Amino acid sequence: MRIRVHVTPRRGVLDPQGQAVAHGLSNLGFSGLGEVRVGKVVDLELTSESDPEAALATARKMASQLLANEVVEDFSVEVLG
Amino acid sequence: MRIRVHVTPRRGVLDPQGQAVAHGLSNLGFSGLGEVRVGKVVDLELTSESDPEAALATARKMASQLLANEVVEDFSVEVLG
Amino acid sequence: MNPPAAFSADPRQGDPAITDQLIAEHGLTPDEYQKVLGILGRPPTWTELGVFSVMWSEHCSYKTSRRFLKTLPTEGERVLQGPGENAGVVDVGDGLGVCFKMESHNHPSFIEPYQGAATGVGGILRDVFTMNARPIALLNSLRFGTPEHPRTSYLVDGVVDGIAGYGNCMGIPTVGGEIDFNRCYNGNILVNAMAVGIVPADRIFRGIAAGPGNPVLYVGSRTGRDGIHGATMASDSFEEGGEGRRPTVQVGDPYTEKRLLEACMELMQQDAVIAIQDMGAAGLTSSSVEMAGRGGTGLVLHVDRIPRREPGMTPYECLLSESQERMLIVAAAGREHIVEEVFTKWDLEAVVVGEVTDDGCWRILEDGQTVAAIPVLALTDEAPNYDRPREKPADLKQRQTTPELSAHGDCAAVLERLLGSPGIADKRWVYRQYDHMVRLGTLERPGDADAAVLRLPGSKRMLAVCVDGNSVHVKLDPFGGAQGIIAEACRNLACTGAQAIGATDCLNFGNPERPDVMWEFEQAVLGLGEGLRQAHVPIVSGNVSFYNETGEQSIHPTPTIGMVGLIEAGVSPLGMALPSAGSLVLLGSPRPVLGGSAYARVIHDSEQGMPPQVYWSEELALHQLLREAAQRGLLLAAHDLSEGGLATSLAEMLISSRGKASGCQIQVPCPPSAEAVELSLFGETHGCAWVAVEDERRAELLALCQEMQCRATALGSIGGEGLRILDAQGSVVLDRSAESLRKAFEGGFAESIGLSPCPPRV
Amino acid sequence: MRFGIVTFPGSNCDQDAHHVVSHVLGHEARFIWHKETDLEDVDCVILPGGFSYGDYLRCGAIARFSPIMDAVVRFANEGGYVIGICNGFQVLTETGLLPGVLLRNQGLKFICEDTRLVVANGHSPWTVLCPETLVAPIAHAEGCYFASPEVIGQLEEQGRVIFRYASSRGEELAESNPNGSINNIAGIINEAGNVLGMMPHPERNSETALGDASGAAIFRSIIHSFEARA
Ligand SMILES: Nc1ncnc2c1ncn2[C@@H]1O[C@H](COP(=O)(O)OP(=O)(O)O)[C@@H](O)[C@H]1O
Ligand SMILES: [Mg+2]
Repeated sequence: MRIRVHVTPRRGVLDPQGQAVAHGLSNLGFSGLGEVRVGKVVDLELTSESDPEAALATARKMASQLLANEVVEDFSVEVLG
Repeated sequence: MRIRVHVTPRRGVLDPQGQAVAHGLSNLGFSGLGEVRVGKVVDLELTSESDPEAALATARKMASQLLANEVVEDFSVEVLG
Repeated sequence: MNPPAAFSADPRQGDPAITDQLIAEHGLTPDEYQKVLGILGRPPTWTELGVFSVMWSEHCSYKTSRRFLKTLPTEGERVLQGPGENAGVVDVGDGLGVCFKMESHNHPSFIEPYQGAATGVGGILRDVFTMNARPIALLNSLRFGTPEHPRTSYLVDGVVDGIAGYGNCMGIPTVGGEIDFNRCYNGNILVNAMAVGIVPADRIFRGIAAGPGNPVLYVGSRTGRDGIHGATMASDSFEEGGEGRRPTVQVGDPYTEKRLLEACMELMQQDAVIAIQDMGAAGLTSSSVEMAGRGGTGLVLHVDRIPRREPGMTPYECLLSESQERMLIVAAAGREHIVEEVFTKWDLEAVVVGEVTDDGCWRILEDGQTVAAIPVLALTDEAPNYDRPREKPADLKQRQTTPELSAHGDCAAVLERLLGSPGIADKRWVYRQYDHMVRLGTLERPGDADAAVLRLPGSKRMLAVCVDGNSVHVKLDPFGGAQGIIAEACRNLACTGAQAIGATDCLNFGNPERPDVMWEFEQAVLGLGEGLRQAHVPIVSGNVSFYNETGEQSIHPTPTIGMVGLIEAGVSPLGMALPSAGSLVLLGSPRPVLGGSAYARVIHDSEQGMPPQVYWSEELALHQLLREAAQRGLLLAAHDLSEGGLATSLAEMLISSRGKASGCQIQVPCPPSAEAVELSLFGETHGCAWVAVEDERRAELLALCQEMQCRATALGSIGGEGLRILDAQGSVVLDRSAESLRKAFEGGFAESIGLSPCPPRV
Repeated sequence: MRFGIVTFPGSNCDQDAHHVVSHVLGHEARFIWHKETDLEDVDCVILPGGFSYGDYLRCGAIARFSPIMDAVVRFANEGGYVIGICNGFQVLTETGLLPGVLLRNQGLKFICEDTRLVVANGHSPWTVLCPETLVAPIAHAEGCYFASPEVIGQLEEQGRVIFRYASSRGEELAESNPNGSINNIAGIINEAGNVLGMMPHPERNSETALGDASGAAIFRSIIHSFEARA
């Protein structure tokens, strides 16, 4: 079962990478750009889980223990199929 | 309109970060872990676009010009609403 | 050698048929293919075709350059290992050798600047630590297109980031380098990286596969499909649709390389390793072939045992993959468990994949079936060796015609433009991204001296290292310009107080099938050889990169040199920063010319005329004097005259004093015409350096100069406000505040390339 | 005093730290492999700089789960001295021995340069012998200290901000902040004061041969504090 975990900077936390991307895009001539936030996506293959709920629960544990630092990051999990 | 861009390492391209994460998770006692791939997620607010198709087209342009390096990365875009 | 017919191999199911087109796609000429048939006595299998293709590529076989490289001096009392091994080694006393090499990663860096540059650093590091040398420093030489070219800022940013990303993570300081910009690199940048390491002189490990029956181990990262045909690509020009070759880019993993480094260093403490070599270009193939070639042995590899990253890889792919962070080891029979233990400790794989044999055959088995069997010598010594046609370029006369340059008229404005031009400007934007302090050895940091100076662990002596190149000078006068590079490198070392003891080269040229390019190549190599012989410096390692061109545009001939020097114990290495007071003495006899100078290029957009020539006896007298004076503690600062001439060098010394010196004043003995003044201030010359000396010791210095037959002229003093230059009559020809010069110098790099500037120094 | 320097896979300033405490300062020191689990024989643990686990995912995030870290947490909770330098600081925040996180530098680039520190609290065990300002070589891409306003308030109130980036005259200016850290924070301690995390590398300026030796004051302080305590 493949699970996707999104890890994104929390509201209110500085995101210099997002700012740099916004800046880079506007340098390239893109306009009408609001906020840009840059996060991580982790795709996991969970070979031993076949139940989606159980797989999501495992992924959530992985995210809160390692993949995200909840002081500054939020995470969400989804089944990729 | 909010757009999400995923930028992930291409198939076949080495993903040292994914390997390190897999190693870290197995150190933590998670088992049954197959491949792990780590990529970026960029959330963009496109203030001037209201048509989803046009917004996605713009995001695709942004991705291929700046957000992704297509030599080693693939990207996909979706509307976040 | 056994008769060829003894070696048979079977095509695999699904192998493509060997057609003329397939042969051509592998870069083999019809003649070369005939040679393959003669060697094997049968058509090659697809796997074998791939192997011949990479081993006979320019990159691996040196088939064009070999006859010229032979003319370089490679011997000397200190040489412990000359060219031919993974890296060269020079004796530095105290039972230690310094091991170093430079290598290009030009094509990959143009395609993917971050990964190309990063894996260039990774590759050159492996060359050094594979010899049991602990890497202590990295340097690099970079060439980009014009600052305003639309891709330049992206490429500069990516290349610097890649070098930093790899070197910093490895914990090896990047201590020096050089960067220049020229339109000839718009479509083909150069990324040359150099690594320096320290090895116990009696424990140098080599890649000589000896002892039939000894096991061959594969260690490090797994093999993926990365960079297949990288070696042939490096031997190919960039065609306009060259982007189609993209999938060959390799991704570096410095974290794995760091563990590989530590594991190898730990393993080489023990008596388990017979031979070791990194897998660089042409990966498993070239490393195993070269080890067997040096050992005069054969080798059998079971390709099915190779650790892989992806399913379904063919022997062809496994053998030609250029996945990074891998090594091949020949262990002493019965001791392979030691290798396995050490690598397991570092979470790395070590797998026995074959053994050394005595039949001179390089044999590849897949599940017991022979898929390739080639005489080792056919891939090494018997590779093609070409004497390509050479012809003086038709426009050489015109290149060398002295340009008519009218005086600019405002020397201060000229100086500021030179200081702000990206080739001369402060490179802090670059080197602050490199960890240049880790390992606690950096005594002279980047930007502070003409060469980086390092502590030598295990010795009281110190090491000075630099890289140099000037492709405009070489373009205008290949023989003289190449000598100039040697002179400048030795001089940069001497300015810190060091004696040059060894060199490495990286020869970046255009298409060797063009007779004018070949002529430039020959002349440049002869010039390097002449310079090295004059200076008594041996070349112990090097690299050739041909086919640096896009469409019709060849790059300038760009040989770069990395040089290593020794500073004796007790000497304080010299930097270039002016002290707060003292006298300024110009050492040497300036013979300024404008041909190929920064002044001609930046102010007049001219790249024409004869560049400065080297007068070796004067040049060497200068170096000797600098060392002697440094040893006696006579000097407070030294900086050679190079790009931008006398005024630029002095301005750099003033700026790098960071306020310690408020200013300085010199009087230059030149006639009062504007042309003459600009020539003497900005013209370029070899054989000269500025030094600062305490007023009370000036006479002592001048006496020493006389004794050592080095011309010296006391031209001025430190103090006052800003830089003031007077002509022979005493009229002020240049007067600028230090602050204004500093601004031009510090802002110039990022500004001209359009990079975000770094904040001021604290 | 006996120092223990933890080597994680990817640590690269472990040798440097060892050199300074043993050869420059003349104390005992040993390397502790990250798979060890015992700290009985050491008086101060150094978590050195480098790129543990390649700094992949987040700096220090994977190293935190190395076997030795349980022992380090216990050691710290029992009052043992622990200093995390650069990557070591990141490991300490990931472990929770120190609050907050170290984010990507505001300018996004890796920076290797001498900065200046002002000692914001000269009474901690790590700073008793420190002069008012120190030279401070930094070398990091993720050194921007961040924590919630409440945590920052607490740190400030309790005097747990030990070092701040400053000008050569000791002024805490925005221009002297190299990475965007809140309140120019360069180093903090835990409540008990026995655990220090700092981004600059004091081992890089502990010898005059390298241009400046003011960083050695931090090691001298902890040696002094240890001997005073004993
Ligand atoms: N690519 C680079 N990497 C690291 N340091 C560099 C690089 N380019 C220049 N430097 C450093 O900047 C300083 C000035 O370089 P350069 O202008 O080439 O000096 P010079 O003309 O005296 O040889 C030197 O200390 C050099 O080592
Ligand atoms: Mg120079």
